[in-house]
Amino acid sequence: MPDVEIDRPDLEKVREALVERFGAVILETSYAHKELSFRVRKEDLLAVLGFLKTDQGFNALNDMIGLDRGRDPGQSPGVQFRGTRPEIQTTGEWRAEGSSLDHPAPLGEGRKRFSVLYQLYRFPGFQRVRVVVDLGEGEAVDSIVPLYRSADWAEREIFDMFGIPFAGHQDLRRIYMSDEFVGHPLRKDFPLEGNEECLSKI
Amino acid sequence: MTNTGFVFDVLIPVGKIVAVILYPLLMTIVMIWLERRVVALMQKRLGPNRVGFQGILQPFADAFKLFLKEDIMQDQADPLLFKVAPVMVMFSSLLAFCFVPLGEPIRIGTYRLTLWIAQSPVGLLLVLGLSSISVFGVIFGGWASNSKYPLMGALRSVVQILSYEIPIGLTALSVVFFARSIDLVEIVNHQSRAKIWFGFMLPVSFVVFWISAIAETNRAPFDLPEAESELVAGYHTEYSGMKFAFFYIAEYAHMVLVSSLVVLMFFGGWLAPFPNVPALAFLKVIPGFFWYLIKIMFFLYLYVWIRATLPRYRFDELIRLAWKWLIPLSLVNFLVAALLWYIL
Amino acid sequence: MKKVSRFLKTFFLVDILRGLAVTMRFYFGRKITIQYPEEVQPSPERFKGILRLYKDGNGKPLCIACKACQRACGTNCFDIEGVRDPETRTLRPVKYDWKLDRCTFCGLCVEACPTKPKSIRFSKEFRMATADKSRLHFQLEDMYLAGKDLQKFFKGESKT
Amino acid sequence: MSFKDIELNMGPQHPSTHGVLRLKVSVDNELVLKIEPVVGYLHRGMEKLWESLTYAQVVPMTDRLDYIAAVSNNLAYVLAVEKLMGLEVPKRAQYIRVILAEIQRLASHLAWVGFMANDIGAVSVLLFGFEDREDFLDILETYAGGRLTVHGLRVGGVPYDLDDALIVRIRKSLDELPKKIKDIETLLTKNRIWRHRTEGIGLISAAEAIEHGLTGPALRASGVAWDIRKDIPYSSYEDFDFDVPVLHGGDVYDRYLVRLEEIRQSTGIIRQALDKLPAGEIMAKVPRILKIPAGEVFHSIEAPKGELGFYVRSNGTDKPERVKMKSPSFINLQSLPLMCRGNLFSDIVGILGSLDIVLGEIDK
Repeated sequence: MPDVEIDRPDLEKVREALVERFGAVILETSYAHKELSFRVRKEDLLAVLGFLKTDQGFNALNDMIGLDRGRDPGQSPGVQFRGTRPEIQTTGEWRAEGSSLDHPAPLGEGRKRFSVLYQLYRFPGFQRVRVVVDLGEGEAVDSIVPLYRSADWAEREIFDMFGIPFAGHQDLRRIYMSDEFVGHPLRKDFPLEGNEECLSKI
Repeated sequence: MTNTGFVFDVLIPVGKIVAVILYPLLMTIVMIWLERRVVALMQKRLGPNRVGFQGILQPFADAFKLFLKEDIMQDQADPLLFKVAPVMVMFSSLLAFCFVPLGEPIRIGTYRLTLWIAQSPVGLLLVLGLSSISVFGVIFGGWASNSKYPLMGALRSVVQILSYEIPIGLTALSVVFFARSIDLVEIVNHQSRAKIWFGFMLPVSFVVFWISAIAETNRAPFDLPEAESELVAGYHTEYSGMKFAFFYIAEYAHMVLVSSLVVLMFFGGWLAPFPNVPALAFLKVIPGFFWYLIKIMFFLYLYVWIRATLPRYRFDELIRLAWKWLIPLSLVNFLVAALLWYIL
Repeated sequence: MKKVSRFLKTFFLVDILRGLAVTMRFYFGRKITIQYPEEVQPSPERFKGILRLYKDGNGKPLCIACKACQRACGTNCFDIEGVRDPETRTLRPVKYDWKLDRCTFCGLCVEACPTKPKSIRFSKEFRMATADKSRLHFQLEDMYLAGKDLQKFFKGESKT
Repeated sequence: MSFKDIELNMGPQHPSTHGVLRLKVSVDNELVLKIEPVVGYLHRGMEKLWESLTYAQVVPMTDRLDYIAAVSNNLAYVLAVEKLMGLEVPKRAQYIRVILAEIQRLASHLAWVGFMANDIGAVSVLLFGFEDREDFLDILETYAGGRLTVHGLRVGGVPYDLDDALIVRIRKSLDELPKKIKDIETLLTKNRIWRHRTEGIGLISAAEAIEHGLTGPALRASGVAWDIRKDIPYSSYEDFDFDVPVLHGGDVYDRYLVRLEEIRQSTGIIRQALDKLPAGEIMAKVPRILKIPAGEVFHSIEAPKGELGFYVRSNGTDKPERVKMKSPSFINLQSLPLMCRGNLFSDIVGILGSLDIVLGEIDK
């Protein structure tokens, strides 16, 4: 594991404790902009979060963030809408400069497509750490609702927006989109044009 | 049949019937305007001031709009009760006005023109009873809508009116006790003879009666059956057009009725103020009817003033207020009044 | 003692009477209503009314069709084309489509405008209601309309 | 129909759901048995939209999230982007940002007092709260030209300088505020009906509040002294002297008192910032087209409604790869079923109001 310089003693302590307890389970530690983040395998997530909560006192889940790095070229997009044109219609120049939407960067070898970021808080003390889990297409991650109650809606949101299933979540429904909605809007390959045919399915 | 006989036997009764329908409606219209303007002024706004002088025609515009609106009844509603309910509410509050005297009898030659339709020896009881019939209209309306919010509003309304009937009755009793009559005209006459109004003699009775009367008329801060932030519009959520207008007018007519009762029972009806002060005897020049109107207006204003100031009670607090405070208080008050009467 | 005073205060409705006094004070106090059409609230200096193109003192358009506003716009309101004026060797717009219904009044286009004084600016005009949706799409000559002419445009009276 | 278990749909069209929130409520007569918030009626796909906008173009879009407190959204996003760029903002710009953000807090809290009073039934206070708020919105309008969607901040600083006339104007409004607050307090704080309706209602303990991720005034009313302005200062908040009001009741009444006290503290902060306003630049040197090296950053601020954070991830282009907003209302609304346990139907509106949610922020 590449060592990182951490200029905040409180966070350094957290890292030391984690490394001591879990060792190689922590795949990667990064420290940038005074934010500490650990990358773990999805199987170890509950153990790491449980340790952070009970031993290190990170008692609040601040937020959960879903990420999509885009799919490999050649893979078929998840959803196709009626009337979708292959290239995105632009009337001005505003989208021409290569948005990440238009040309999703190909995933590197061994890199998984999705990530879920868990932002934890410590009261009192008010430190934040981030735990990152990488997930491939269709892979499920354990729900952390038993640990942090506030993860309930956050997991539903990520499920809705990215289609990442959370194993063990009691009530995993879409939260923003209607239940009949097809596809997951925040995925990079979600078509931006065309008509959705969800109404005919009711 | 002589000409005068025709006038006295037919025209005047018909005129009174017309008046008893028009008077509450007129007062309602004035009240709606008053409420909207006064609430607005208390909220640092101006309120409706464009239609007619200072917006006085605004209620007519509103009524006109309601008459033109589509009359909607949803399929699930009970058609008979749904239609009966607004009529019932309207009917009960208008009927009660038959027994409300508006002033002293006027002598025209030998004929004594009374400013009421019927003087009943149990007038107060009749008015209270008739005005309570409106709760049936509210229940029918809430139930017949076959909708949840109106049902909850109706349920609240029943419990509220049942609870607040008791303090109203008890405090009215203390007045009756002193006046030795349940006749509204007689109560006023007694105040005229005693030269003191019951409101100053029995202040606790008055306050309890007034609070209960606000609750009885479903007005803020006791407007739970139609609490708009909880129950959308309460029992008349599903009503529209004319039917809604009936509920609306009946509510205001009810307020006018209750204010009339308060004035008659506690503030000497059509009597001019300060009968004991000789220097203010010129006040008697103004006809009693106007004094009566002024006093009613004051209480209608008070309604609006309270509405503009207070938050809304919660259901359980409302019932607690009635059973833990008002009813014991009115009982004690009655006891004290009885003692007072005995000593005097 | 404190309990007694609290009971008395509750019994004599002191809190409620105080509240009534406050509303009664407002009843006689200053009113804040502004009687719009007769009175209009003065707009501040940086008021963001409808976007207008401006001309210089000699009545020549300031716009140089650089498309900076088009690039800056986050909601794709603009569609601009310019041609080079053969005499002055400067670009002049021949097409300047602006869609009011897309505009979010953020002001990024005004900030991006490189001419001095700025060619595109917010006017003080806040009346932008129209019954005709096509009136929300402006073309080059419409962008100079202001005041009564602009209202006529919204009403559909002036032909583009 | 049984009275024992009535299922009520509060919303999406209901007078007191603060927008288009839908609450599925099961009631036994008046008692709340179960309550489930349903959100998503205002979902506009903001996060997707941001992926196709440049960093500067996102700023006005953030106005539309919490439309009661637009500058706070601007500030959170702008600070996150600046943190990612490693940009140092001039001191004067930081102070102006503080002034704007606190004015926005005043506006938001005053509007909240109005909404809340309206929910409880005191309609007049709605008007009073809105009138007082309008004063501060006018200041924002004078500053940036927009009342609600202010677009008052830019990446790298602030667009306009505070001139003397505006400073005088702000001071005048601040001087007038205490009297206005006092009137509202006379109408509400001591009023018996208000206290009946708020005291002991919507209880949540400190432990539960942390467990449910509550932030902002709702958390502070439960007894946790957590204010990002104090604990992780940003934008020069460490320069100012202010108290973080903390109460331990955890009920609606305490949330109301905390917000009122925050109004007073905010006026203090604005006064200090105006007094100490340093001279200098108001914009840092920022390239016309922002291209931010790849990286990820999370920055949160103390918005009027709680902790408002932005996660910004860049991939080296001029457009962000992902911007995620951590909205306080979204997290706070989750604990509504917990707060409503054992309370009456009428209390739902009060408790919902006390959370100070804005649907634009919840649904993004």
